[in-house]
Amino acid sequence: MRHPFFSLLLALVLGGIVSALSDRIDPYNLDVLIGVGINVVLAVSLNLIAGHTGQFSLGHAGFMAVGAYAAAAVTIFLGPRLLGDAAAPGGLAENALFGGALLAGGLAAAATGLLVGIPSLRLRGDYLALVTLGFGEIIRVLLQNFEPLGGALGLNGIPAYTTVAWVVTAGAATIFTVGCLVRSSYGLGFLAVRDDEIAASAAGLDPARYKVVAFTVGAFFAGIAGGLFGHFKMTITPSGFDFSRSIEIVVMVILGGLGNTIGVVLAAVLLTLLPEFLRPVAEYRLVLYSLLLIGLMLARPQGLFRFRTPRPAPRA
Amino acid sequence: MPTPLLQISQATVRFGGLTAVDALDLTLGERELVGLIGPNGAGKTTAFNLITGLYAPVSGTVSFAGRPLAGLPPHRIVAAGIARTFQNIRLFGSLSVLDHVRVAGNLHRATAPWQALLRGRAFQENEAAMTRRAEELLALFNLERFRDLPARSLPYGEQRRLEIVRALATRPRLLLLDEPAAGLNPQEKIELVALIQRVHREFDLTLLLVEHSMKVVMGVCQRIAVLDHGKKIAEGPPAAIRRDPAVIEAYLGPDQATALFHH
Amino acid sequence: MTEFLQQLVNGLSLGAIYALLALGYTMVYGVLRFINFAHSDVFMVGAFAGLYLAPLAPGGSILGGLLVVSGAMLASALLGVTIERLAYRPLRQAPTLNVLITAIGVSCLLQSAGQLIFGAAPRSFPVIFPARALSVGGLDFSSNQVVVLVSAAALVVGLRLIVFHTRMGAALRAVSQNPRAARLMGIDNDVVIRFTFALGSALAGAGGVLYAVNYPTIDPLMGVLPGLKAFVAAILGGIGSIPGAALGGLLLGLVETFVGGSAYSTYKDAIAFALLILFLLFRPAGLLGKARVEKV
Amino acid sequence: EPIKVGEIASLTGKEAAFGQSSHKGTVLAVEQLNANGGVLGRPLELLSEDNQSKSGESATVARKLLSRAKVVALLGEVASSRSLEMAPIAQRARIPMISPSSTNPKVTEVGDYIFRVCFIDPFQGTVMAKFARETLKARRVAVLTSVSSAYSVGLAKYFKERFAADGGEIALEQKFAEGDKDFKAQLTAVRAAGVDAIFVPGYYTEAALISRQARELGLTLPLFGGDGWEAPQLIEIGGQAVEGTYYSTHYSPEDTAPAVQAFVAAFRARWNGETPDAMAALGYDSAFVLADAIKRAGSTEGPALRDALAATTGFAGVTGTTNMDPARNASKSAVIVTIKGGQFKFVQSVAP
Amino acid sequence: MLSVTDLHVAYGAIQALSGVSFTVPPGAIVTLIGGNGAGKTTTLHSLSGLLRPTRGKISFAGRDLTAVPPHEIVGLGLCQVPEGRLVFPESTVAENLALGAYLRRDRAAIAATRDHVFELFPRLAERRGQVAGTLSGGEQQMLAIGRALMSAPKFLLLDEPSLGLAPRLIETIFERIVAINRDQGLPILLVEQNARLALAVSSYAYVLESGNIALHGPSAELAADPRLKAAYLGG
Ligand SMILES: Nc1ncnc2c1ncn2[C@@H]1O[C@H](COP(=O)(O)OP(=O)(O)OP(=O)(O)O)[C@@H](O)[C@H]1O
Ligand SMILES: Nc1ncnc2c1ncn2[C@@H]1O[C@H](COP(=O)(O)OP(=O)(O)OP(=O)(O)O)[C@@H](O)[C@H]1O
Ligand SMILES: [Mg+2]
Ligand SMILES: [Mg+2]
Repeated sequence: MRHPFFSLLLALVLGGIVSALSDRIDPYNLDVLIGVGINVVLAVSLNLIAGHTGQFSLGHAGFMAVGAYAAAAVTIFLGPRLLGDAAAPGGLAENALFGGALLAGGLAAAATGLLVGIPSLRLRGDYLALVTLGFGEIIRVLLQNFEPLGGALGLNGIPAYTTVAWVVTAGAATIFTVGCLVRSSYGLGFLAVRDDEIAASAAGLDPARYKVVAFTVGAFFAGIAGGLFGHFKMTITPSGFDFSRSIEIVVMVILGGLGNTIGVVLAAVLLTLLPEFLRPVAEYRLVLYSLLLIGLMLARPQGLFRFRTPRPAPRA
Repeated sequence: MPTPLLQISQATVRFGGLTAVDALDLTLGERELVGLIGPNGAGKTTAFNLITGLYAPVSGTVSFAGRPLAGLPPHRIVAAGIARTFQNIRLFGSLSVLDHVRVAGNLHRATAPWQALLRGRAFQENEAAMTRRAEELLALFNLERFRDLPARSLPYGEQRRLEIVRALATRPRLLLLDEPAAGLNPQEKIELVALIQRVHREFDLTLLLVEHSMKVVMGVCQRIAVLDHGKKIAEGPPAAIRRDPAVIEAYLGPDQATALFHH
Repeated sequence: MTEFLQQLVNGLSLGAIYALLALGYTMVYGVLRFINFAHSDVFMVGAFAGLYLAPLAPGGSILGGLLVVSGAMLASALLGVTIERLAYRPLRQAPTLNVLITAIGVSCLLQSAGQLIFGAAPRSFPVIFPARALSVGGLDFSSNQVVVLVSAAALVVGLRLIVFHTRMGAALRAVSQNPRAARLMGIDNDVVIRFTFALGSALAGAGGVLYAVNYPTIDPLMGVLPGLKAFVAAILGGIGSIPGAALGGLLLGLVETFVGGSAYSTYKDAIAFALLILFLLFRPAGLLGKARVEKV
Repeated sequence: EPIKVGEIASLTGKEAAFGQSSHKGTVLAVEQLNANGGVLGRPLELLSEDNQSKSGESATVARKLLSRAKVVALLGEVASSRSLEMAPIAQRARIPMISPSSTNPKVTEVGDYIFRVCFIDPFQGTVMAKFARETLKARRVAVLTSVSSAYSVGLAKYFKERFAADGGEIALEQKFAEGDKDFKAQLTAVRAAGVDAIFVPGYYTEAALISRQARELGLTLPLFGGDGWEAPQLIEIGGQAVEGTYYSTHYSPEDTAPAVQAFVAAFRARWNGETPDAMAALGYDSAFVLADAIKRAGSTEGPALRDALAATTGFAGVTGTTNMDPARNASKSAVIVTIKGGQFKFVQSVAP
Repeated sequence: MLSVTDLHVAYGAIQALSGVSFTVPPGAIVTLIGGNGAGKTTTLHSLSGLLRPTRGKISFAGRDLTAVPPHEIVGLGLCQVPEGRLVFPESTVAENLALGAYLRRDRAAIAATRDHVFELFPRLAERRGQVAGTLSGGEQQMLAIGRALMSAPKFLLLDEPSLGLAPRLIETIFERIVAINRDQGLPILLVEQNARLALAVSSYAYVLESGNIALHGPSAELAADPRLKAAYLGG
């Protein structure tokens, strides 16, 4: 990551190649691939909040829900008006609309993130976890009761705009943004706030600002992930964004190693693929999956993909 | 008389029924080097916490360079020019030594978050400048060999020094040091004295020092204030404090901790 | 007025169940400082243990009921101790968030294994305590609700006695505050932690059976929702505080009941959470939790 | 060479109880079909995939079944929201999909390849509204809806519309959420409202507990619901409290028709003595409706199969006689059942 | 009383002690001095069983301690005042002291010890109801020492007891340490940065450097040793 632009470029080229080939990829593989990408976005964005800034959050699925619904609302309700009948499927107009929808989803989620970030200024640890969980559940209940967006049945008939290219772009953008933020001297503040808030304020940093920024930026990308999810599955339901979805993302972040972007990306990939590989065992799938999860954590408590061991200090 | 740099007047801090700092008056002029001593639990650390905005006084005021500090959150007080170290070392365990200094440098060479994303020329230069300055500071304090190590893996004495460097990186006008010599051996204490004097001289700042090691306090301070039960019981030059009966009674002890164990 | 009183009774009996589960969360949290996600599934196993034990005890009598409850407590305690030994102890030195992951893993394991072993369909739970519908001054409730309230109250008092008036309790608090120093006092941390898990899990087991007695349908996922609610109750009460957990449970039960019986029942969970969030903003350490002191 | 049929069900997770029932019915049907020589002289191969009751998964496995296994048709899901996930994928691939028991009207609206073998909520809502007005002679009713269940919300909506249109009054509607087990708050509000009957559009798990708690609160009035109530556990859990409650369903295991009794016996023999519930019966019928269509089409090609399915008429299954209406919904009679002396008792059959 | 032979301890790849040997005879005060990171705390932690040596032998009162768990070591009477105080922050002063006597059962005797501790540190008596986490640094140090005394130890390990204490209090504490040693014959292993003080109260001293014993001898001799003067006695 010495040259973030370089890696961004690399990711985009890679994405280009894959999407050029995407017609030839088996739809199931493509589905899994896109699922992986969406989870990468989710995990890396949660990593900014929980890993880098140390704000344990159990409400990431809530941000995702806001993004998914907002983006879907844009394409379903505004789309036909903006595009008219003439727009070619997969054409520029459609992609522009989708870009706009994703942005709307991201911004809506970011606004929610800002709102959730505020209690984090007063609360810590498990109390904050409860509040984020609560926010996620409130969002779910509100969506369940909001008939214009489908209520409990969910919103269906969302156009299938999500392509591999979009997902790769979003993934690269998330990793790039989080990576750049954290790697700047500004972003060191996130880590400082995580390690010791009092010391951080003694170093002239405003812990409150860092936390709110982390929540807002993290929620933004979760919202984008939600938009991608909705426009891929074509149907979204409030119950799909419940507490257990948040937990899944938390597991990716912790297993990958809090604050370790590459580890978190790899963990997201692994944990998305694992259940697919376990399909042949049918009903035993979840049993095996949980055993593996426990086993992995016991085998690598430092995070699955943290390989650097701390160097000893030279003796004085 | 010019406005003093720091002026605490009649400040009182209470915890429940306990008055930890009691109607304290303390004035520091520009570039002074003052010691704050007193028995354990006298209220020295509390006074630091009062100045740095961690505790609010129930009465009295603290003002810095003529400006009252009441209501300012701790990071704003740092921005105003007051930095500190902690009695129990508080470093960012996972950050490297260099990053400790860089992050504190934010106060003066802040880059906005979006600049970090665009990575333009100005940003690159700014980052480079910050790193350079951080490295200079580390070199000055002989910490450059630990540059990339996480702070928690440093030996104790070096951690203490790193805390001072982090505080200096915020470019304070007033530096508060809380027991910097605790846990150091006699040799290291001598080095610390030299270090404090150098910081005072070269960084052009005012220092307030809490310390139980009389060797250090008497060696470097121009003036010493003594607290007991939250009250100031004496103030003056080291030589006078050393002889002050009230100070001997409350703090130094009759033999002034000289070798007394002759068995 | 009758409606209000009736809702009060309803709320208290629902809250008592949350309280029972919340006590277990708080116990384990108090010592190990982590949320034991598997707690709600130990609760489920407790209920199933009750189901299988019930035919062995005289049905519908106080003695029979108590026997079933004790058996389920024993089974749950064993399970809790086993989980601690296999999934948590190896991570004693690791950050608590890692333990959280194995806890989530264990929870998922118990649920999915439960679906395989017990079947996914709900099972009806037999009558183990004498069941009677009671009616006092227009207020209707069942004897089972009384059993739950009385047990919850007894357990709170019992737990407080253990934690504050026994040597084990003192050791427990010591380990929770500073495990390393506790060892230097001559405390065997492993024994203390095992004890905590046994006790906490036994509580969950008792909770499971009492829950099943009150809502006689049990299934392998029955712990999820009450577990979540109890987690909320434990934090609301101030996590680590025993009376706090009990109070938090009761409060949550009352809020849910009053909202659930109102015109806004649609938003029941949302309103309950919103109230909790507001409450925590004003009392960041919960009802009875002590704000963590940090001397700088 | 076997004919591959895909099935998507919630075999694990929150709604595994329903998913497994339906799955067991489908498996039994396929086994019976194969024992009788298969279809078009070829055996059927059922490829079942689990979606963990999770949203998003059904779409993935639908793609997997279609692209990897090249199945000729998809069977599933119980829950309407998950059927709605599979439907657009089946529709785009031009492979017919049959939902056994999703009663929400939206499911088949996705496209002309989407079918179901159950009636839909507007019909059921109408049936129960009429029943309440005419048979129960209820004037004021209370409705207890699960807000997190699309099924419950949908059924409640159609019931309320029709009941009000028939001159009844919805005295109040109380809501609860999935997984709730304490309904006393809502029931206390109902008690205070003074109604003639309580409509509970929901599943048997909830209905049994609601009935019990209503009785504990001294409410003796009749409760009634929809096909979600249909399961032997209703009586097991509800005990005395469900006596005198009513619900509409697709089928009753107490039905003395030989076909039904043969099915119940076969099901018990195959699955450890379990009594099949409505989901199982519908899962069973969905496979037979598909087999019937393949036979008539003489082919397993998507469009041909689609046309044959659309032409299904007078198909006699264990859940009654199925006629596909133009909107690809099964138009079939609803059965109203009551509980008396700890037994399910047939009350009446309501034709569409 | 206590003898350590060829002790090796490592933190993962970091070798902290490599072959440390020393003995503490019954009734003696022996001191261990050395610079930062020399391995003093590591040594004490190994004695208390908090760290497991990779090699070497620790024997105490004729028993091999190398595989005994910490709580049993405390049960044998080997008690440590740890570096960094390690008080129980949310418990009160009185509760902290009570935990110090965790393994004792004789209530009257415990009360008597507590009165002794309060006599030694009147400040603790004043603050018996304050939670330990809010005590000042020095007050916490007093509490840590007091808590160790509460166990009625048969052998005391002190890790930098003077850290953060006011000069007057250091005097008092060292006087008291000497007195306890003299009156009760309590053997003490003292780790101190303040080498001058440590040498003044001890009879024998070991100098630890980078995980090895670099020097040892009777304290009085070492106090005059020029090799020590430069590094540890401050010229
Ligand atoms: N948060 C708090 N709550 C209650 N009492 C407190 C709190 N902080 C400090 N005190 C008490 O206030 C008094 C002053 O404490 P302070 O830490 O200022 O002492 P100090 O002079 O720095 O002592 P030392 O030299 O031991 O560090 C002490 O008696 C301490 O117990
Ligand atoms: N937990 C640890 N992990 C890794 N290395 C450690 C750890 N604790 C100590 N060390 C290393 O072991 C060596 C000895 O440390 P120790 O704490 O025993 O020294 P000490 O003599 O007590 O020093 P001080 O005077 O600073 O207390 C040092 O190099 C230190 O860096
Ligand atoms: Mg202090
Ligand atoms: Mg040490």
